[in-house]
Formats: sequence, structure tokens, C-alpha cells
Amino acid sequence: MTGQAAVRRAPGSRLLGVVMLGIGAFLLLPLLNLVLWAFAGRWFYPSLLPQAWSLQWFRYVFSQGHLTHAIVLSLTFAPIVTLVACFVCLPAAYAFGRFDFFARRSLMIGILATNAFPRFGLYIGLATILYGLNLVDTALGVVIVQLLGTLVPMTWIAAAAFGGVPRELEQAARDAGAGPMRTFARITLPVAAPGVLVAVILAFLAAFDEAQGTFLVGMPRYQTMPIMMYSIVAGYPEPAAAVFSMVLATPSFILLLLVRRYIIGGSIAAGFSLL
Amino acid sequence: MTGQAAVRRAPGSRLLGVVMLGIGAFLLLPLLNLVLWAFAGRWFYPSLLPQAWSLQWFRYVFSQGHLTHAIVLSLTFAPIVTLVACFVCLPAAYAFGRFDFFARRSLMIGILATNAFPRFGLYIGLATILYGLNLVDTALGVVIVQLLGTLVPMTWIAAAAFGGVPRELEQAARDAGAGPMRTFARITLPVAAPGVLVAVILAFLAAFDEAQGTFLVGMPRYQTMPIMMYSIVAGYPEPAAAVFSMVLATPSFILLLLVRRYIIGGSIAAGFSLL
Amino acid sequence: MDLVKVYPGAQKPAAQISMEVEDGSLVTLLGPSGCGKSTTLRMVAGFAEPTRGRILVDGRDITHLRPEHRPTAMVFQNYALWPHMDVWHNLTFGLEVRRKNPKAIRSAVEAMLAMVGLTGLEHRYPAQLSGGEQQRVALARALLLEPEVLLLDEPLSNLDAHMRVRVRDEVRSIQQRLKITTLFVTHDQEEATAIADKVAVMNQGGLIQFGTPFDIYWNPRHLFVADFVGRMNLLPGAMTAQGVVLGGVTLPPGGVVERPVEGIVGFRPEEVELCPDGAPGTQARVTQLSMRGGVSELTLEGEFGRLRAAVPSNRVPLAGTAARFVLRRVRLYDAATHVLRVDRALQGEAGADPSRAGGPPPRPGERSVGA
Amino acid sequence: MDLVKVYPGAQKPAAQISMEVEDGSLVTLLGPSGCGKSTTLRMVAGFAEPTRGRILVDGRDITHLRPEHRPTAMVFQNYALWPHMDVWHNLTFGLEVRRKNPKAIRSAVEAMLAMVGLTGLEHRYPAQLSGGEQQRVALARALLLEPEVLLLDEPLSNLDAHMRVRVRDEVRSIQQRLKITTLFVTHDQEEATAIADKVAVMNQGGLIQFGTPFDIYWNPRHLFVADFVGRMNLLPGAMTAQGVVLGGVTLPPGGVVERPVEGIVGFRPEEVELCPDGAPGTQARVTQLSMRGGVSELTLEGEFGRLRAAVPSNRVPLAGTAARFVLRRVRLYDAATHVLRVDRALQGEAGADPSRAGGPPPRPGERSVGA
Repeated sequence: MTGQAAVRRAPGSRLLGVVMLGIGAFLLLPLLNLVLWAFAGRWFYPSLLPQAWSLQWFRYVFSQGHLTHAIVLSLTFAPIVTLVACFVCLPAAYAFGRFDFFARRSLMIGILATNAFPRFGLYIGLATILYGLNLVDTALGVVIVQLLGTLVPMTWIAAAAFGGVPRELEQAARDAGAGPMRTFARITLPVAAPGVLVAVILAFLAAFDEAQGTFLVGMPRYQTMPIMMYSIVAGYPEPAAAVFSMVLATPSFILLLLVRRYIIGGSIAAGFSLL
Repeated sequence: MTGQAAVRRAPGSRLLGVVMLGIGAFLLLPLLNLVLWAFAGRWFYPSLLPQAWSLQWFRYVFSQGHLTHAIVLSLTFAPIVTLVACFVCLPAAYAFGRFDFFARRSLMIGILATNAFPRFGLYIGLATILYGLNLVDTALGVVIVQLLGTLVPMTWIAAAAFGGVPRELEQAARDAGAGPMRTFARITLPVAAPGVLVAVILAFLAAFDEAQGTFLVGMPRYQTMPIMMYSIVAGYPEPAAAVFSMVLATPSFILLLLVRRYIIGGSIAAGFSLL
Repeated sequence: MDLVKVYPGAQKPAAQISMEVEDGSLVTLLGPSGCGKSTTLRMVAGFAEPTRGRILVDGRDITHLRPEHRPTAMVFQNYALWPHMDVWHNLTFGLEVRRKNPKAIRSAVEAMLAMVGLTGLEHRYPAQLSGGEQQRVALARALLLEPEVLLLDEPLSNLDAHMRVRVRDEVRSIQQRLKITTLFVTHDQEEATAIADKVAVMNQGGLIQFGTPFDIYWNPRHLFVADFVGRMNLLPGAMTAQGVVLGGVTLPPGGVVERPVEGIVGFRPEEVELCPDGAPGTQARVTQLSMRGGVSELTLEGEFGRLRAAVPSNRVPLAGTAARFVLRRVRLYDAATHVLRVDRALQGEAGADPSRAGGPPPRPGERSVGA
Repeated sequence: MDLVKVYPGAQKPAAQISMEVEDGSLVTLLGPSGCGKSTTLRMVAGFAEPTRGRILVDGRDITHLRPEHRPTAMVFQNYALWPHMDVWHNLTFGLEVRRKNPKAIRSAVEAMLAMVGLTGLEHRYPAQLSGGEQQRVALARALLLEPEVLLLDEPLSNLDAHMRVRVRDEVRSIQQRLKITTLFVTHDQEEATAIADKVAVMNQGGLIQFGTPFDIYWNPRHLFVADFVGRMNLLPGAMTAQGVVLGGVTLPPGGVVERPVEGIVGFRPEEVELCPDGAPGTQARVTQLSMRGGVSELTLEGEFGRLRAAVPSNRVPLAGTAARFVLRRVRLYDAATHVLRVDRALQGEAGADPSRAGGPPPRPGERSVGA
């Protein structure tokens, strides 16, 4: 009854280890593959690694006018959309996080639903409206359609950030003699800053990666990087696609690295506690 | 100093009301537009509402072999992928939620990163591997590529559900004389059930809506509904696209309605507290 | 003179209170959770609005002032220190808002740091402080505002039992030194009576009794106060000319009332006196002992029911032995209205030495209300 | 006879304890948070593994048994009621696991429900119960397992102050009725001494003192115990032949020790005795009063420093007046090791009546350890 009866060993821990390794490989191998292709000089079957390394495919991609134009477009639209989203959504997020008003819950759930919902339908509905307004194939139309994807991070996560500032912190500032504006500037905003930053960055990434809506509204003039991906797969050699994927992933990678500690700190989690 | 100095009025509440209304309209109008188009019999500019209502476009869509085939394909793949995800991910989720092991955090952040990352790059990397394995344009390849999108809900949310079961509940069961298996079956699983259900449903929706990976791996044989959306926009009349969008949205709508109270209950939020 | 009045409406679960607080005194608002004591405090601070009534400080009506214009300062239950500022900036914020000159700020903050014993921790952030230190920063921050009324909202509830007593004494000592009018909200009756000049006992949004700790403890005028503050034996029974009737048994010391009254009989454990051997008294069995420092508490059982008695820890009988006791004072509360009807000190026939017990001065009949 | 021994290793912040618990007695593990008391309990229950040492119950080594095979039952701090089962199924689960017959289960559970006063709540879910009710369900669930050792992990800490005292008495009464060996973890010293047969005071993973509540309170053998349990005046000072020296002042009652000893002088507020008018004693000023039910505490200040004295609430001098006092008993702790060196009862020269104070029996010198 004593002896080898291990008390604290996880049941089936060896099997679990295998599953974990599998999941890890499933995530890592495609990325690794991508990197290998991007930096490969020569790579022939059945070798596991390229026979020669080179940056030739990077030079190739950046020499294609189509592709560099898409990169410039993406890097222009995403910041603009993020900025617009800040102006529109941050006040709303503060209201969501701080006040209780008519239809608050419905609105928040509505915003969340657009994220879980198949967005293509929503985009089609939006596109026909933009068509009626003669905004299809215009920069404004692209901004509007990309704005849709930034709604969730900008309202939910920023609302969580504002809502996560304990009311007592603001009350203590009022108590100390500060008016509402000074209280917001000196207390609420600084305390909420990490969460708001996460929201802004996720909004940027949402705009940057948006493909379906931009495809409906921006084609053929505004072919951003995610849209270009479709044609690159068909019309360019494989290493070029790998390089282009890596370029597409670079901003996400850098920004996620920047906000990693806030995400881990749980500033996103609070959003759900608002409902 | 007293009198009209309102103490508890939200600053700029009227402006905020306008912003809120704007956001609401931004979400609602495209949907409304979609519904109007789907049920429109005749609708000519500049009328705000159709001149006649009809179900003709529904009949039209369901009479097109291409489209019904896509519906059948989607409704076949999504359940299969969900089932596979259950078998692979739920044990992993339990381990994430309950035990502390080597690289646990890195793995969880890795999984989350795939969601915030532009997935197209990942899909290209995965597709080239599947190409090497001769799995492109096969059902197995489609299942594998759709599995990628189910990882986040199935591990994060289910891990949160398991992790949210207080250890003491399990310990109390052990204390009462139940072994580990009985404790899991009678205590852990029932208590975690709502969160696990949410995870499964979100995994189903992720598989159901997956377009980019399936596009790379499944074309031309496996054109699921989300992929068909691209061709329907170009090749079919507008009301058909609206109807097809609505059909695509139906499962999401029903399932989200089902799990609404659990989402509101916050079973997703717990996931972030695990890190 | 401070005059604080709050009469909020009844539609919300809020407080209905009307009381005057003396200048420089410490008043505790005591009651179970949800009794409206915190709401009352928040109304004084300006974070909640009374539906009716007025709040006056020094005769000035502050009912409709914004919080930042009120002469109050609050210490929050969770301290509410600003996490992105170090201790120094937490303390100077309020003074900077008031545009004090930097030199005056510097010296005031340094003096305050010395007073609360935090010198040297100026550059720590709140997260780097212990609970007790955070508590003192919060107190210092409030005191630096030189409020006319200091408001403390369960300031000790996040400290462990041991720390709580220490900080409590510190708060009291600072309050007395600065002679600052203070409202102190707590749900802990021991804390409330230990620290206060006066205690306001609240329940279900209403003020039940307002008086000195001594008064609240020995002369509870309502069953709720008797039950909530300290330990009180409360048993259904009656008072008759022959004595107190509990469980059908008449307890000897007679001459309590002329006409019999029924209700709930209440007496403190300290008001139960064990008789020396041979002296008359009600027979009982000692069933349980509980050491509480210098005083121990025993459970006595008999036909009369079950009651608790307090005895000095050096005179504790063994559990299971027999004992005799008399009551030194009894109160009777109306079973329906819960209001005090009779309060009588009893002359112990047992010939026990009245000066011996740790209990209160018997007050012969002076408080009898009814009957 | 129950024998419980735990000697965990030192690399983790865990407990180092070696003690025997008598059959049928209630032992409280008392200490500040993080002292290892909960870890000790979890080791007995089987949820944590000791790195060394053994745990014996009735002579049987259970150190390596899985939790489900141990003769222990635990009441968790947060109750750990299964939220998806109603009260009835929470209570029957353990019995069903043990394959008792349904009839026996039914009657056992019904009897238990009656005992803890929950009859009629069988079909409520935990979320529909008050904190006190949940607590009783948790206790009932543990008791139904008929454990040889009942483990309670801060079972009262989630109740409000008032409820805590009530449930505490209930737990003690049930424990005594069933004569069930119980380990009770708490950080509240009042709770620990009130409920226990014996108290184990722990700090930083070690057992500091193990004894009866009386022993722990009056004879703390370590500075930590003196400070943590009850209120103790602790002042740096010395004992000399002339008397106790505090702050340079020699307090009169002489003949304490032959050779002077320095260290930290400790005495309880109850061991400070106010002298009647005219009687000799050390002069002091009363600076603060604190009502604590039947006993009040005052702060005395003078050249000797600052100390607290306990007096019956009916003999409280006014704040600001002068008073004289003598010490009835003093202890001296080593300033470096914190261990008790001297413990002396003092014959009050003041001629005060030793039987009067609520304090302990003076124990003339019997406990003197050093010097």
C-alpha cells in the first residue's frame, strides 16, 4: 500500500508529453519550414535542409514593384485605421468600462459577436452599403471596412483596461482635490495605459492582417499584403511566398514581443469581467 | 457651488451617446442590409426598402450544385475537425490547467501567438510541408490545416475551464475516498463542463469559418463555404451572396446563442489567469 | 462643532441616519455587511448622493458639493494607493493639486512620514510595501489634506488579526494627538468599541443606537445591539416578582418587577456570578470551557437552558463539575419589537462580593424602561 | 491514542514539527500566514508530501498513503463544496464511494443534517446557502466520513466576526460530543486559545511552543509566542535585585533576581495592577482608554516608557489623570535568542488584594528558567 504507490504523478503523464510535443511541433514546424525556404539558396528533395543559404529571395521580393507597393499600402492603411479607431473607440471604451448605461451589455455582446461571427457575411453587407455610397475602390472605403476588425480589441480590451482601474483610485484623487479632468489625466489614464497599449497594438494587427473586407472593397486598386498573399501563392515561386509571409509577420512579431508582458499580466482577461 | 453642479453626470455624455449609436449602426446596418437583400423580390435604387419580398434567392442558392456541395463540405469537415481537436487538445488542456511542467508557459503563449500572428504565413509553411507529404488536395490535409485554428479555443479556453475548477474540490473528493479517475469523472469534468462546451463550440466555428488554409491546401477539390464566398461575390448576383452569407452565419448564430450565458459568465476570462 | 446629518431615501438599500458628531471625536459606524454604514461614509465623502436630508460640517451644508470641494479625506478599505506613483508622490499629489509651495509640501510630507513611521520608504511603490505600510501611507495621505472630517472605511479589514490590533492603536493615538474628527466604519464590534469615543450601531439602513462604547456594551437598548456587540446570553423567558424565569425555572433573586413581563431575557456572561461553595444560587453543570486571555468563558447547562458565564482565568471550575450561580443584572427585550423593556440590577442574595467580578457597576433600576 | 509526527525537510518553506496529539482532543495550529501551518495540515491529509519524517495515526504509518486511503477528513478554508451537487449529494458522495448501503447512508445523512441544523436544506445548492450554512455542510461532509483525525483549515476565516464566534462554539461543541481528534489551523490567536485543548504555536516553519491555552497565554517560553498570543507589554529592560528596570527607571517591587539580567521585559496588561489611592507604586499618566467589553485597557505613560494595563470596566480612571501601578509578574526574554530566561511572580508591596484582579494565579518563581 505504500512503497511504489506514487502520490503526485500526473496520470498518463508520458502520453501527455507526447501530445504536448505534437502540438509544439504542429506550431513550430510550419514556421521553421517558412524560415528555411526564405533563406534557402538551393534546396532539392529529399534533403531536410537547404544545400545553400542566401538572401536572394529577399532581394527578389523587394525588387518586385507589385509586392513593394503592397507593403507600402499595408503600412499606410494600418496606422491610419488604428488612429481613427483610437479616436472613435477609446471614449466608447471608457464609457463601457466606467458607466452603466442603456444597452451597454447588448452593445458589448454585439461587438464580440462580430468577432465570432463569420465576418465575410458582414463584409458583404457593408460592401453593398459602401457600393451605394460610391466608396468601393476608394481609400476611405478600405479604412471603413478595416475599422470593423479593430472594434473588438479597441472596445473590449480598452474597456477592460479602464474598467480595471479601481474606482477608489479615482475617488481618492477627487478626495485629494483633483477635478474630473485632472483625475483622468493623472490617475485613470496612466493606470490603464498597459491595457490601452495592448488594445492599440491588437487593433493595428487586426487592420494590418485584414484580407476579406479589403478584398471586397479595395480591389483592384488597394491590394494590401494579405490580399497579395493569394496571388503570390499562385504566381510566384515558393521561396518568394515564404519571404513575403515573413515580411507580413514581422510587425506582428515585433509588436507582440513588445506587449508580451502585459498580455501575460492579464490585461486582456479583465474584459470578460465587465459583462 | 451647489445648485446645478451635477455631481454624477458622465462628462460629455451626449457626445458619447452619438459615438455609441454610430458603433451600433456600424455593426447593425450591414447585417440589416444583408437580410434585406436576401429576402428582396425587387429592389431598385433609390428606395430604402425593397419593393417586393420573396424567398426566390434562397431557392436559387439551394438549386446551385456548386453551392450546396460547399454547404455539405463545410458541415462535414467542421464536426470532424472538432472531434479530432477534442481528442488531441482536451487532455493537453487538462494538463495546462492543472499541472505545472517544463515549457508550459512557452507552449501556451506559442498557441496564443498563432492567433494574433498573421496566419497566412503559418498556413504557407504548413502547406509546403503537406505538399511534401502529398496531402495537398486531400481531406486529411484539410483536416490538418483547419485543426490549426482550433488550437487556441481548445487549449486556452478548455485549460481555463479545467484550471478554474478549484483544486480543493478535487482534494475534497480524494479525501472522501474517491480515486483520481472517479474524481475526474464526478467532480472535475462536470464542474468544468460549461467552459469545455464553450471551447468545443468556438473550435467548431473556427473550423467552419476557416478560409485561408483550406484555400491553400484544399483547392480545387475542397471548396468549403468560406472559400466559395470569394467566387460567389464575383460570379453570382448580389442577393445570392446575401443568402449565402446568411447560410454561412446560421450555425455561428445558433451556437453563439446557445453558449451566450457561459460566455457572459466569464468562462473565457479565466484562461488568461493561467499564465 | 461638527454636525453631520444624513437622511437618504428608502428606495435604495441605503442608510437612514441622523446624528451629531462632536468636534475632535472618533465615531465608529458599526453594523453587519450591507447595513448601509459604508454608504453613509461615501455620502459624507461625496461619492454617493443622499436622496433626502443634509450633511453639515461646522454648520456648512456640503450635501451638494463635489468630492474635491469637501473638507473630508477618506482612507479606503483597499487603501486605493496610486500604483504608478511612489510613496512620495502619493503623499504630495493632493498638496500639489492645492498649489501649496514646494518647500511647504516637502516639510509637511517629511513630518508626516516621520509621524507614521515611514521615513526611508519614500521611493517605494505601493506594490513593494506590506499591508501595514500601505495602510499607513493611506492614512498619511488622508491626514496631509488636513481634513475637517477624516473618513475611514474598514481600514483594518485587510490586515491580519495581530496587525489589526497594532494599527488600530496607532490610528487611535494619531487621531487623539491631532484631535481630528473621525468617522470609522467597521463590522467588527470589538474594534468599534475599543477605538471609539462613540459608537453608532446600524442595521438594515437604520441607526439603532448611538452612544459611548460603555453605553453600547452595558445598556443596549435594542435586541440587535445586545446580540451584535459583545457576547450576550439571550433566552426567551420572563420576569416576575419571584425572579427571572428561564425554561420554566425561576431563578432566585426575586423582586425584579411587580407585574410579570415576557420577552427575551438578556445578560452578559460577566453578569453571571458563580457562587462560593455553600451559598445559594441556581444549580448548573459546567459543560464547556473557553480560554480568552485573562478571562475564561464557561457554558452552564441546566433545566433553565444553556448560558455562558465569564470568570477570571484563575478561578475556572473543571468541565463536568457542578456550580451554582446568580444573575447580577438582567434585561428584557420585547419579542416582537426587539426594544428594551426592562433593565434591572439584581441584589445577589448569595452574598457574593459585588466588587469581585470583572463586570460593570450594577445600576440599580435606573434604566428600567417599561413594566 | 493518536500519534502524529511530521518532520518535513528544510529546503521548502514548510513545517518542522514533531508532536503528539491525544486521542479525542482538539489541537490548534496557530501562526502568522506563511508559517507552515496549512502545509502541515495538508501533509496529514495527504495533499503535500513531507520530505522527511513520518505521520502516524494510532501507530499506523500513513506518510505514503494516497489521500483517499487516509483516515482523515478535511474541512477546507473555502469549504470546497461541489457546486454541481446539492447538499444531499455533497453529503452522500463519500459514503457512496465507500459502498455503504443506501439505507444506512440515508439515516446517517439525516442524523448529521439534524446535528448541524441543516434539515430542510437538502436540496439547496451550495451557491444558495449563506456562508455559515456552507461551513456547516462542509463540516457535516467531513464528519460523515467518520475520520480518525478531523482537519480544519482556517474554517472560520470566511465568516464575519460575529458569525465566527458562533460557529466556533458550535464546532467545539460537536467535536467534544463526538470526541473526535481534531487539528484546527488558524492565524487568529483568540480563536486558537478559545477552542483548543492544546495550541501549537508555529513560526517560519517551526513549532515554537506546544501546550494548553492557559500555558501558551501565561507561560510563553519564547518572545514570538508572548508577542503573538494575546497582548503583552514588551519593553527592553533589565531585572535587578532592586526591581525591574524600564527606561532607566527601577520599578519598586524588589528581590526579583540576585544578579542583574538584561533583555526584553514582558508582562500582560492583566499583570499591571493599579494601586488604591495612597498606596506606593510607580507614578504614571493615563493617556488612552480602550473599552473591550468587561475589561478596559489603558495606556500608562511615564519615564519608564509606555505600557498597557487591563482594568475592570467599572474601575476605569479618566484619561489624563495620574495613577500608580505595580507589576504582579514579569518575564524576561533574551534579546538575541528570544528565549525566556526569567519568569517571576512579584509580591506586590502595594498591599493590593491579589484575588481582585482578573489576572492569573501568581506562580511564585516556579517557572524561572535562567539567572
